[in-house]
Amino acid sequence: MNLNATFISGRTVNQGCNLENKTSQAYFDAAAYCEMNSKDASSLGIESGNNVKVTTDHGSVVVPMAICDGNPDGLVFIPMGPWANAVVDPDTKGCGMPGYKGISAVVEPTDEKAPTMPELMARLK
Amino acid sequence: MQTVTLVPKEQFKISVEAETITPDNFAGKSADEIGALVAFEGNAPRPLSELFDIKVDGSADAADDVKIDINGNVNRVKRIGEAMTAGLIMINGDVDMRCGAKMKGGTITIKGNADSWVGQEMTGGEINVQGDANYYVGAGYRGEACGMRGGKITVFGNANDFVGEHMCGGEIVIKGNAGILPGASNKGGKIVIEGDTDMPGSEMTKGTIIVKGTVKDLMPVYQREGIEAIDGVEFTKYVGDVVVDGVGELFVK
Amino acid sequence: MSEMLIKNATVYDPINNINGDMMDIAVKDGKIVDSVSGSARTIDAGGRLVYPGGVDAHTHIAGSKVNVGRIMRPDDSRLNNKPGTKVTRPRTGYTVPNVYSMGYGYAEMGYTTAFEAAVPILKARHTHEELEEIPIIDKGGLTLFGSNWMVMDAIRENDLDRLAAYVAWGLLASRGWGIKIVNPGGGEAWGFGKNVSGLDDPVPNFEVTPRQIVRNLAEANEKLNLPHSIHLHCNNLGKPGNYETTLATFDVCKDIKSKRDRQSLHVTHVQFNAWGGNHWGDFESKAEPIADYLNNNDFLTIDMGQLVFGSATTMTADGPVQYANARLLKARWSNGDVELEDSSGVTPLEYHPQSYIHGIMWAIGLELALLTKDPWQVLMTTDHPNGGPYVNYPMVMTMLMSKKRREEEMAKIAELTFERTSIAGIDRELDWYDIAIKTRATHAKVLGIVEHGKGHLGVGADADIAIYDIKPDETDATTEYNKVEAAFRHAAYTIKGGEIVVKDGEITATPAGKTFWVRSSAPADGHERMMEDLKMKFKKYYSVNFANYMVQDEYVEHPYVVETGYQ
Amino acid sequence: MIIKDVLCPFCGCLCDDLTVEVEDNKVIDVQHACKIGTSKIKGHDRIKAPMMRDDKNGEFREVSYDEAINESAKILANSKRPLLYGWASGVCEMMKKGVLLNEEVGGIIDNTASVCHGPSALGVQEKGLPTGTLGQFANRADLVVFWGCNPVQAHPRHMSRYSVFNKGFFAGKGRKSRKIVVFDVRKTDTAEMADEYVQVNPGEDYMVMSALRAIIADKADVVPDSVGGVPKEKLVELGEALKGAKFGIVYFGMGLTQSRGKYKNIDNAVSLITELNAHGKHSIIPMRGHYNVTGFGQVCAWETGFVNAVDMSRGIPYYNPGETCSNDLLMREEIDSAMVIAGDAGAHFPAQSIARMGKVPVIQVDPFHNPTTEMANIVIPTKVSGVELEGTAYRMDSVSLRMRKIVDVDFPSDEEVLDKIIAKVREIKGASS
Repeated sequence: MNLNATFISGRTVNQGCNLENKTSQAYFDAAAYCEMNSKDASSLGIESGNNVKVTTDHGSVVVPMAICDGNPDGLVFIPMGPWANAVVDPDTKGCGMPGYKGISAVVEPTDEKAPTMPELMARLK
Repeated sequence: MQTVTLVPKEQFKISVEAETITPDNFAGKSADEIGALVAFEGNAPRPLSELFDIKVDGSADAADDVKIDINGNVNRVKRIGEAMTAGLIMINGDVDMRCGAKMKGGTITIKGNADSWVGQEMTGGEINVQGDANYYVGAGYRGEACGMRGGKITVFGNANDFVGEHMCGGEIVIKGNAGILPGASNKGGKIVIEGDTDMPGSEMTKGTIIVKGTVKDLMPVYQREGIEAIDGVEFTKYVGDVVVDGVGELFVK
Repeated sequence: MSEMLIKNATVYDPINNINGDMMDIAVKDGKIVDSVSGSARTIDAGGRLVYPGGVDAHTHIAGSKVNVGRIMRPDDSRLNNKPGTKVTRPRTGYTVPNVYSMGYGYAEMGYTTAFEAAVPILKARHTHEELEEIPIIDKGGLTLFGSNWMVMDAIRENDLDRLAAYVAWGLLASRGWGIKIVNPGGGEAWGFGKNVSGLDDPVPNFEVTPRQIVRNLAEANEKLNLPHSIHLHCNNLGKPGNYETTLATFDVCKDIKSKRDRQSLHVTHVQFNAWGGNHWGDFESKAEPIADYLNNNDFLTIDMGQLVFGSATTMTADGPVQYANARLLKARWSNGDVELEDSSGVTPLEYHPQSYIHGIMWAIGLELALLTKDPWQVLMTTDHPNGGPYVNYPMVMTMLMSKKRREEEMAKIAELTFERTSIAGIDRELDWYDIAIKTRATHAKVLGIVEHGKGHLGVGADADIAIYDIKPDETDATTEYNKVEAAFRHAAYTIKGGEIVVKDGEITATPAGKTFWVRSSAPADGHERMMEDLKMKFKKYYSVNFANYMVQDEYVEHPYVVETGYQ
Repeated sequence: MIIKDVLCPFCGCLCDDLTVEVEDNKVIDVQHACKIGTSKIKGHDRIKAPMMRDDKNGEFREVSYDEAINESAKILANSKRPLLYGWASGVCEMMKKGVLLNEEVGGIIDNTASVCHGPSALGVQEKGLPTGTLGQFANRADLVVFWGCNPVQAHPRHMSRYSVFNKGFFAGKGRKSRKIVVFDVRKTDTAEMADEYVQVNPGEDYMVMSALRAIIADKADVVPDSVGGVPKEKLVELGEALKGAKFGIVYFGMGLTQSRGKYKNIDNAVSLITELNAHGKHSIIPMRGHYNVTGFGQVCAWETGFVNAVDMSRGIPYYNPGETCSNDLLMREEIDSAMVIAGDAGAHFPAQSIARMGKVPVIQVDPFHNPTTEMANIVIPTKVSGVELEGTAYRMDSVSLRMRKIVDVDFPSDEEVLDKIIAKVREIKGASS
């Protein structure tokens, strides 16, 4: 049971509030989730707070799911931050800017735990 | 005839800027003299002799009688052949950015892949990329009115986005696919894409783009002008970009 | 500080009526003095040409517009690049050089002072940040008032004291030197994409005319007894036929009297405002009627705004003209409206000798300088970088000095130029003394900085001195113009405040220059009414708070403050 | 103590009307700020002292400032291709020192715009930028377009101070004086309050703009029935609305700079605005993120001629995004050290880029522990600019203002740390030459 989606990231108020508080639970709560609309969520058979695994050509990450009915079908959103970065496209397309928006992704329900910020970073060392 | 063979002594990690590697600079020089020419490894000036094994066979009075063979991987050596006027460079491997930038004449053949800006602002000569080319084939520098003005670039593999951006003359042939927005803002010249591409010819005022494969998205700014045959093959001809009162010709199979 | 003696100098110092005399110049503690002790450092000029340090009264060297030019033109910033040395920072740019190159470039030509010609008050902090970073030269800025709501409201309500009080406050807020007016009223009209068409076309929503703006600001200028006159960029710049507006604008200030020994009106880059014809097809020079006017009136001065072929970056507070330019040339266009105050635009372009329009523009600048009899009335500028970059001043100097040099240039220029201008028939060739006037003396006089030590070499003046590698008595500038140009491009010595900053064309030291600004007192009741209006405007219409608006002292680290006041 | 007219050191709005109450050198109340600004000024746990470690997986040990600074200087001075990244959360005074340090070490200096509005600069280089100050838009705009930006979340006071709800001289009725249009790929909170929401397919903004340009140029006949997911009749309607506006303003965000086409989206948007000026007055402005990310571009441009991504390895500035931006360099694995200052690469670069930063020595200069700290070898804590330090910042519309100091702390400023590193680098380089 998978959702073929387009992934984007972006800012939110809460992510902003915790930009200088990134070791906190509040930052985790603000930046580690994946939004999709209710229709997509029910197609995956999941509810708010259930973990999903988002996978792109560039990596995968596990985060809790949140409902946002402003998203059209098949559009998923993770706030900018280390969780989103696990799946964004690092190719700068010749102009310096990696691909943070409009990336093909597959979203699936999972029992895996969402990593903390230090756990995510530890993977990269 | 003078043949200069360069073999990189190591796989460079930090990019090396070696605009000194041209037939013009090598003509008539001994291996020692060539070895004394300087390239920059990051911020560190390095004589070519520290970076390459250099062998010279024969001698030449002028660049057009010089052939440079680069044997090995120079995918971290930028600006090879910059502003060269004549002669031949054969790269038996991959090459880094801005290969053949501002080239005026002669030939560069790259057996492997070329990184971005191959043939940047070139005005003459020929570049053949037997593998793939990355972004901005034959494009310009930021803010300049013109990219490539003359000469010919052939990519036998695929090319990435922005082929021939701001092109004012010359010819680019991509045998494989090209990324998005080939020929953006071009003012002349000819681009042939034998494979697929996306959004060609945006803001084209003059020039020709021929796409033999599929155009994923056609820019919504082109006037359809009917069917025309090129070398016996029928294409749909479009004229535009109408937004810039363009008279560029876009042929799509 | 040390002493210095420049011996055997062939000196041209028009302010002090010195015309090629062989003399010594003594310097102590950064000033010109009568004599120095025997231990003074001696430079033997060996009969070479010595001028006071050059002064540029109208140039665009710092602030928002200039930086917009840099940001939008990496193609320009890749030109003229030089690595740093033991004393210099790396240099970039031709039409929009980086701050370092800006200062070094002036100093290399023997220039020691330059005034930024357009400072919006709201963005003055930025201007000063850049001015402080420009090494060596002394600087100042002219503050924009010509489309300002405070100004127009006071004029409409006929409250000249309130207007004068606002000007005084605006100069303080911007740490400015004088009143700049650009396309009076046009900047406000441009707020809704419109323009004013001439002196009597009321500004939409404000119901004052450009004529009233010019007249009232000129009167306020004299009420405050400011060192400089109003500095005016006329309406209709860049339009064929605009010379009529220009002449009519001159008349607006004809009877304004100044207590100071200076003009009561300076009209800038008149090359762009001396255009005849009704459209580009019959475009022609109208330099002659402008020069005639100057020859018959001494209350005004102008500067050339000479065109130099090649790359330019046009930048002006005249927003609408820049849009028109950009559309005509299909060029890049940046616009920069400043709330309640003014507008601006930046457009890169290329002047081609084979375009008769550009040819005619080239001719007009020279005609203005050569047809106007009194050299003190026409300042040499290129309106950097609008007519072309200031680094071309030496070439312009040779064009003024040599008919042969002009003819050499004319050979490259479109034929039609010579039917539509009188340049081919002008024989006048300026001499060393005239050039000293046109490149330093009259600039300093027009700005009102002679008494502050600029533009001359009299005792008490700042020791800003240029020694050029040329012997006037052995050099015929009318034929040896290449030699002259080379000498002016790279001064043998530039001495700034008594310190050698250039030797043999190379930068040797980079002291910080000072920034001139004016603190003026204002009529008390006018000030009170003005503050009431100003605070209301901040509360309702400005996007920044009153308390955060004015340029703080931290931004003018090397101030030179001139006190003046309400008369 | 009550401090008035305080500037907010969070986003590009650079609100300058905050009132902060301080007692015993502690912030106890912040008025007028948004939730984010309040949070920033009230402060968070910070790094207490300089720290170092040899192994990125090892534990940090506390060291003196001198030791951390000297070690940092040694790393940078001995690097062939050091990257100096960040610079957005500082004041202009420290940025000037950054440019100087980059000259000294022959590295690359790049700021957070590289992953934010860097492509906007590339668009400006193609076409220019018809813009103005925020008050100009506040006083005049009757048509407000938000394209690929979401100020409700990212710039919370933007709509009340500058763009939507505020009254202006020519917009006396505030919100009612203006028509609000939002282009986005999803119905954001900003879209929720718009008069018109135009949903564009992800990555197809560029074509939508071209279609609008054709329509405005009276060449609608070439436009197909639907572009980028927007029906032609809708586009024609929008074209009329744009043409009919007395003063239109487009605010745009990373929905354009980070999606397909990147700078080409900005290029096209600028052309759209330029062409619309033949009808009414129109302006466009990027919604800048950090409170002084604009300032870095300004400082870098006047110092070097280029806006960011300046490579000094050859002794003269060279700029070419795609080649000299942080992620270009990281993905090519060609840097041999990095300093991250006043910006958090760790939190905002793709994982692959960060993994590559993990392979070289990393120096962090920042008040706070963040993902970059996890990758750092040396950490140097400094003052929080705009709270503990005064200095210059540029608002998103390039208006510069002076940040106020609210409380005193013992930490050194970024500028002081940079000064010391520069002095040490000069000493090392001087000794070796």
